[in-house]
Amino acid sequence: MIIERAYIKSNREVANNIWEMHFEAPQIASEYSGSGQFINILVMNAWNHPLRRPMSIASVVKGNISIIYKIFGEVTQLLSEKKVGDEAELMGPLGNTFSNWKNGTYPILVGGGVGLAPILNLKNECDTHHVKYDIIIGARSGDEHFMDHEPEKNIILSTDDGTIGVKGTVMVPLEKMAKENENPYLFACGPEPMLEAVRNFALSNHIPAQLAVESYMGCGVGLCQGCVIHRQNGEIGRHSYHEKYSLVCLDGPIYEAKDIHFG
Amino acid sequence: MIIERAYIKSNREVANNIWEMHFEAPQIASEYSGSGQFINILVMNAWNHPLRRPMSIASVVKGNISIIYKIFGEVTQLLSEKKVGDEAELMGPLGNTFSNWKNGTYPILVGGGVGLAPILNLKNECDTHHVKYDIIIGARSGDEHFMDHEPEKNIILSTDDGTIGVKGTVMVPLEKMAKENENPYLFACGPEPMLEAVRNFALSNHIPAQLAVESYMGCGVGLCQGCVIHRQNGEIGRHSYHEKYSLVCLDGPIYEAKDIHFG
Amino acid sequence: MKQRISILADLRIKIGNETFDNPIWVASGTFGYGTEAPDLVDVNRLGAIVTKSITRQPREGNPPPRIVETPSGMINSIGLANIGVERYIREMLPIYENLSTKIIMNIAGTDIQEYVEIMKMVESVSSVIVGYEINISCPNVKKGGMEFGVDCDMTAKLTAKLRNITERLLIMKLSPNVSDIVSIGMSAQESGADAVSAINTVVGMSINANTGESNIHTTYGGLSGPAIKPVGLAMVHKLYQDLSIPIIGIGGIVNREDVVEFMMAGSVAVQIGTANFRNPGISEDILDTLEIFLEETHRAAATELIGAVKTHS
Amino acid sequence: MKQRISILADLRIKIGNETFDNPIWVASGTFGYGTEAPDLVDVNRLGAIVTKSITRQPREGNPPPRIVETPSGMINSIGLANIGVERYIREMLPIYENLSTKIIMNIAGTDIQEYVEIMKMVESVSSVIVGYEINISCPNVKKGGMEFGVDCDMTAKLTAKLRNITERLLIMKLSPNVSDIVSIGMSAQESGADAVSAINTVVGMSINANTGESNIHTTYGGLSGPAIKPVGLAMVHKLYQDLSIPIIGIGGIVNREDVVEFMMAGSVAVQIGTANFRNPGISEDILDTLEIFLEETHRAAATELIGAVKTHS
Ligand SMILES: Cc1cc2nc3c(=O)[nH]c(=O)nc-3n(C[C@H](O)[C@H](O)[C@H](O)COP(=O)(O)OP(=O)(O)OC[C@H]3O[C@@H](n4cnc5c(N)ncnc54)[C@H](O)[C@@H]3O)c2cc1C
Ligand SMILES: Cc1cc2nc3c(=O)[nH]c(=O)nc-3n(C[C@H](O)[C@H](O)[C@H](O)COP(=O)(O)OP(=O)(O)OC[C@H]3O[C@@H](n4cnc5c(N)ncnc54)[C@H](O)[C@@H]3O)c2cc1C
Ligand SMILES: Cc1cc2nc3c(=O)[nH]c(=O)nc-3n(C[C@H](O)[C@H](O)[C@H](O)COP(=O)(O)O)c2cc1C
Ligand SMILES: Cc1cc2nc3c(=O)[nH]c(=O)nc-3n(C[C@H](O)[C@H](O)[C@H](O)COP(=O)(O)O)c2cc1C
Ligand code: FES
Ligand code: FES
Repeated sequence: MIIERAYIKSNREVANNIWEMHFEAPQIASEYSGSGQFINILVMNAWNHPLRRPMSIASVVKGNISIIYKIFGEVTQLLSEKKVGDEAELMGPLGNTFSNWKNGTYPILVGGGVGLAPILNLKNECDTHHVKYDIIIGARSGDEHFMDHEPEKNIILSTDDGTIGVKGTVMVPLEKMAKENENPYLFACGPEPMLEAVRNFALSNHIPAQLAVESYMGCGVGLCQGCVIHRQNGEIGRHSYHEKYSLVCLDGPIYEAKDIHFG
Repeated sequence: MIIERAYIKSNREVANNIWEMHFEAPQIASEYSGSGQFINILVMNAWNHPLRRPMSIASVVKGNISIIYKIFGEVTQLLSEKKVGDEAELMGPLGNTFSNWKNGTYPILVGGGVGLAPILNLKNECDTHHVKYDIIIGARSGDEHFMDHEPEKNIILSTDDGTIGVKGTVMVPLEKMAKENENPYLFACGPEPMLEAVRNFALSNHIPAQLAVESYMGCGVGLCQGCVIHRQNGEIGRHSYHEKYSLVCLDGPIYEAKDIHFG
Repeated sequence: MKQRISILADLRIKIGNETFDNPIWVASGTFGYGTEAPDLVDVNRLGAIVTKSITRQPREGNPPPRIVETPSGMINSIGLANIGVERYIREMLPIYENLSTKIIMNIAGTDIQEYVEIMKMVESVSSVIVGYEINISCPNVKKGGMEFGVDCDMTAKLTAKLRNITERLLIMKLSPNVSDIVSIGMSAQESGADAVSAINTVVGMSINANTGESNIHTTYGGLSGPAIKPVGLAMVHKLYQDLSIPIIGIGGIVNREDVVEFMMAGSVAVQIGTANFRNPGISEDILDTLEIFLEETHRAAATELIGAVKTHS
Repeated sequence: MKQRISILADLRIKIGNETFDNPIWVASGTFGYGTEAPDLVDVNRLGAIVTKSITRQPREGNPPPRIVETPSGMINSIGLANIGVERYIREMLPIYENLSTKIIMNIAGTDIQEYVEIMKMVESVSSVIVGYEINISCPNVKKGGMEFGVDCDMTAKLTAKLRNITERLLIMKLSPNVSDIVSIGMSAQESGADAVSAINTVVGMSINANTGESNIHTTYGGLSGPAIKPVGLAMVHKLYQDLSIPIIGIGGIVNREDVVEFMMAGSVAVQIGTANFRNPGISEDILDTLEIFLEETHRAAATELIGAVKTHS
């Protein structure tokens, strides 16, 4: 884990209010261990926002790291105003990674909203390792999508309003695809209601699933005890020394669906 | 008095740590009434610095306003990072003006440090009105000067370390020039010790003097009662409803030396 | 002056028998006597103006430096500089006759007698003032002020005395510098206050590391601005749990979200303080955007927000 | 790990019989047990580590959400999640044997008996702890915690009991959520405390205006960070006027200027809290720049700063 001043190599809006940024961050890139990990970004020196902002790593290519982010509040707004050549201070790589996706199961990747970054990252890793998979990306409307709906390549888009791809939530294509494939393993990232739906579906159908969860983080490194999520059973986490809660920054952000619940 | 979003037309370092910025601010320019007035600048939308920053107007030319500023802390630092085409929110014009400089007396203009802006402004007004004057500009060292030492044109520079112009404070040339001219009237702006020296010299030699003072300002418009300076006698100020103190933002920043003291 | 946008939501709020056009007021000491910035604000759009604290005699206030910025806030030690009640009656009340905004007069004193005397003087001459806000929480004067606000008995006694004098709104302004703001608020309620307002400034200090000097002449001053917003919200919410009289929320409000949060915590109205220094017209802007917020969230009335926070436990 | 720059100024400070290498400590609950971020900080450079509050039994802490950012600050309601004194003794003390930094153990309890029991357990096994900081000021637990810190008698009783048990440093950590912090500090001093530390967090609240939900599960939490720096400075300075025992300054410290200001206000040492979350190595950076500051201002020792503020009045 490193703190590294990183050059911003690109910063552009890829869909409505959704941005992609590339950093030159060779040190963090060299410690990176797989999709699911995140960085903790400091955008400005001023202390009006004392805390860093966690962002999933969307890709790591030759010392360069990318993120995909949505403008929520002041800090992501400032991030979007950064220019090529500006700097940001990154802490990372943090957290654990998706696992078991190249062990003979059939990965179904599910991403919603800005929960795209780790899923796209996993998609690329699958491609690199010639692992076959399905991927489903959900959004409220077509303008939030920046990929193409290509069912023939197993890339399924869904929109709440039906403007692109399948109309409805990601659950519609997901339930279908989980049944069509043997040994499905779900990998999901997105807003909490989506994760909860995926979790319920997985548990009741006895399909294994890994969820990339988010929680409000103070430090990202185990100092503040702020980032807890509810544990389902007592057996996860080296770092989380309690039974009821798990520290997302150290023992997450990737959890088996059966190990956690959303309170 | 107006609040106006103004385009930044230029922003450059004119001497060591001293910057000049031009704004396109036609509304404020149209209400401007003379050198000594100031604007109250808001550099960013964030509220970590709740207060605006007062800056003297250094020039007004056809809807454009300039300031000369020194980087002291976070806000002036941010100001220096602004690019041409960026915006800032200006409130102004605020405060009163130098007076009596074209009434047959011989103006001696004295500026020190960043107290240059209103003095340069007055110099230009004297030029425009063909009023003859002397001007003395002091600095700690030569690298803080951005004008030339031209004694033949009555432009005298002084430096504490003697690197440019007269060695010593502005008081050395000032005392000499005040004696050489008839009906001298002093106009001074600069750090408090300089103003205090000018004031003492003026009072003990019965020479009239106007001082442009600074004080910590909360609002610039009379709402906070924060910006007071000590009154010497009870006869100044429409707005300052107290005997002991005067509101610099409304009844200043220009005062007759005899009317105030520095506590 | 700005155009009023079309209104759907009902912005009116009520305290005692008094109805206010909207819940956006300006806080005492941050808006002068209401007449200082006519170019920058249409005061008639404000729900109410709470005027600068008035004492029996005019007060010079404290020596400079009186203010300093701090992270997301500022400290002030003005020391209740004001023109005194006689000039207030003579010069200000006539001006207020011509405003359509409601005026709340803020009163400060060093002992009960002083508060009583000031109020009696105003009661005897004018009907333009709709109510009084009683400053028992100023941290910047040697005597009086906060002494009352940290003591239940003194608060009760003062409130009762003033209640006897006036039928207009009586609002006690509470200090956050106490172990238990609720008990002070209860004392005010039980002694007849129509409402409480909270919070006044938090005691703070600022030092210039380079010169070693205190940045405030009186060493301590009152911290205000966004930095104290969480403190104000907590205190308003605590008061709301136990008091039955309305609470007027104050503390670091700079935009409509802040207003919504203070109302959800239990405020019937709010006061904008430090934010006026950045922009004397900010309350009008906040009012406009609050109307839009209510419409967008399909709320028929601002009062729907009061106490609406959903707590987890 | 960073290179130590050449030192001219003497950074050592003394509390009771204990000498610390420098006045830059890290605050309880913001640095875990001191072992969490080895990549990012050389803990041996710190003046001291104050470890996370330890209770008799392990505590799960409060449900999420536990933290939220506020203007220049944050609110937390961790609820004293900790491993309990038995695991602390078993797992942490051996690690501390190998550190050259001084360890101060922070203890929290719901009644006097709990504090006493914890301290006795540690006293009986270890000499690696140089002292105790007693948390009588946690706003985030239902019982105990702040109850002590707002009451002079309870503070006195607790301090006296603990003083009887230990000869190591006994530091009482004071709450800012009181009408009069000095009287609490005096109670601690008179009952035998070696020092007081101030301040713990300020009670605060945060609401999401869009969802209407409280941003903290327990509704109220503790405000920390630069926003509260002026509050911490004022309280340290007030304590310094009246107490004769050393004061350890806490509250929103993020850079060397903040350290200088807290020392000038009367602190013998300071604790870095929230700033660790942004950068766990920040204390080292502050230490380096503090050394430079002392050299540049021709001060031979950090102790010259203590109480050196020049007030106007
Ligand atoms: C492990 C992890 C990975 C994430 N990856 C991504 C990503 O790839 N792309 C993306 O757009 N977003 C991601 N987020 C969320 C992102 O951190 C927030 O959107 C961001 O912090 C918003 O900051 P803001 O100042 O713009 O908004 P604010 O106005 O501060 O807050 C808006 C919302 O953002 C969330 N938030 C704010 N601060 C934090 C914090 N310190 N920790 C966690 N959440 C916070 C809260 O839910 C808050 O209500 C991730 C969060 C976590 C925990
Ligand atoms: C009427 C007037 C005219 C001025 N004209 C100029 C000018 O032409 N050029 C120039 O460089 N400076 C001028 N100043 C001073 C300028 O306002 C400060 O340098 C600036 O506010 C510093 O802000 P900062 O955030 O960079 O520094 P900070 O770190 O905030 O403060 C550094 C110092 O600046 C001063 N300062 C900070 N905030 C304020 C405030 N709200 N009001 C007054 N002083 C403050 C204080 O002395 C403080 O110690 C003027 C001030 C006044 C009152
Ligand atoms: C410069 C200044 C002067 C103030 N004067 C008074 C006053 O005279 N009477 C009073 O009751 N409150 C006074 N206050 C307190 C405010 O009314 C308000 O309670 C406090 O500033 C918190 O609100 P804010 O954070 O929005 O500023 C003053 C505040 C400031 C900043
Ligand atoms: C997340 C968090 C957890 C804390 N936990 C404790 C604790 O367990 N015991 C304690 O005495 N103080 C605790 N504190 C208070 C800090 O030690 C410190 O007093 C306070 O945060 C103010 O300092 P700061 O503004 O530098 O953060 C905690 C603070 C934070 C932010
Ligand atoms: S974010 Fe601080 S412990 Fe996880
Ligand atoms: S700056 Fe506010 S009254 Fe002058």
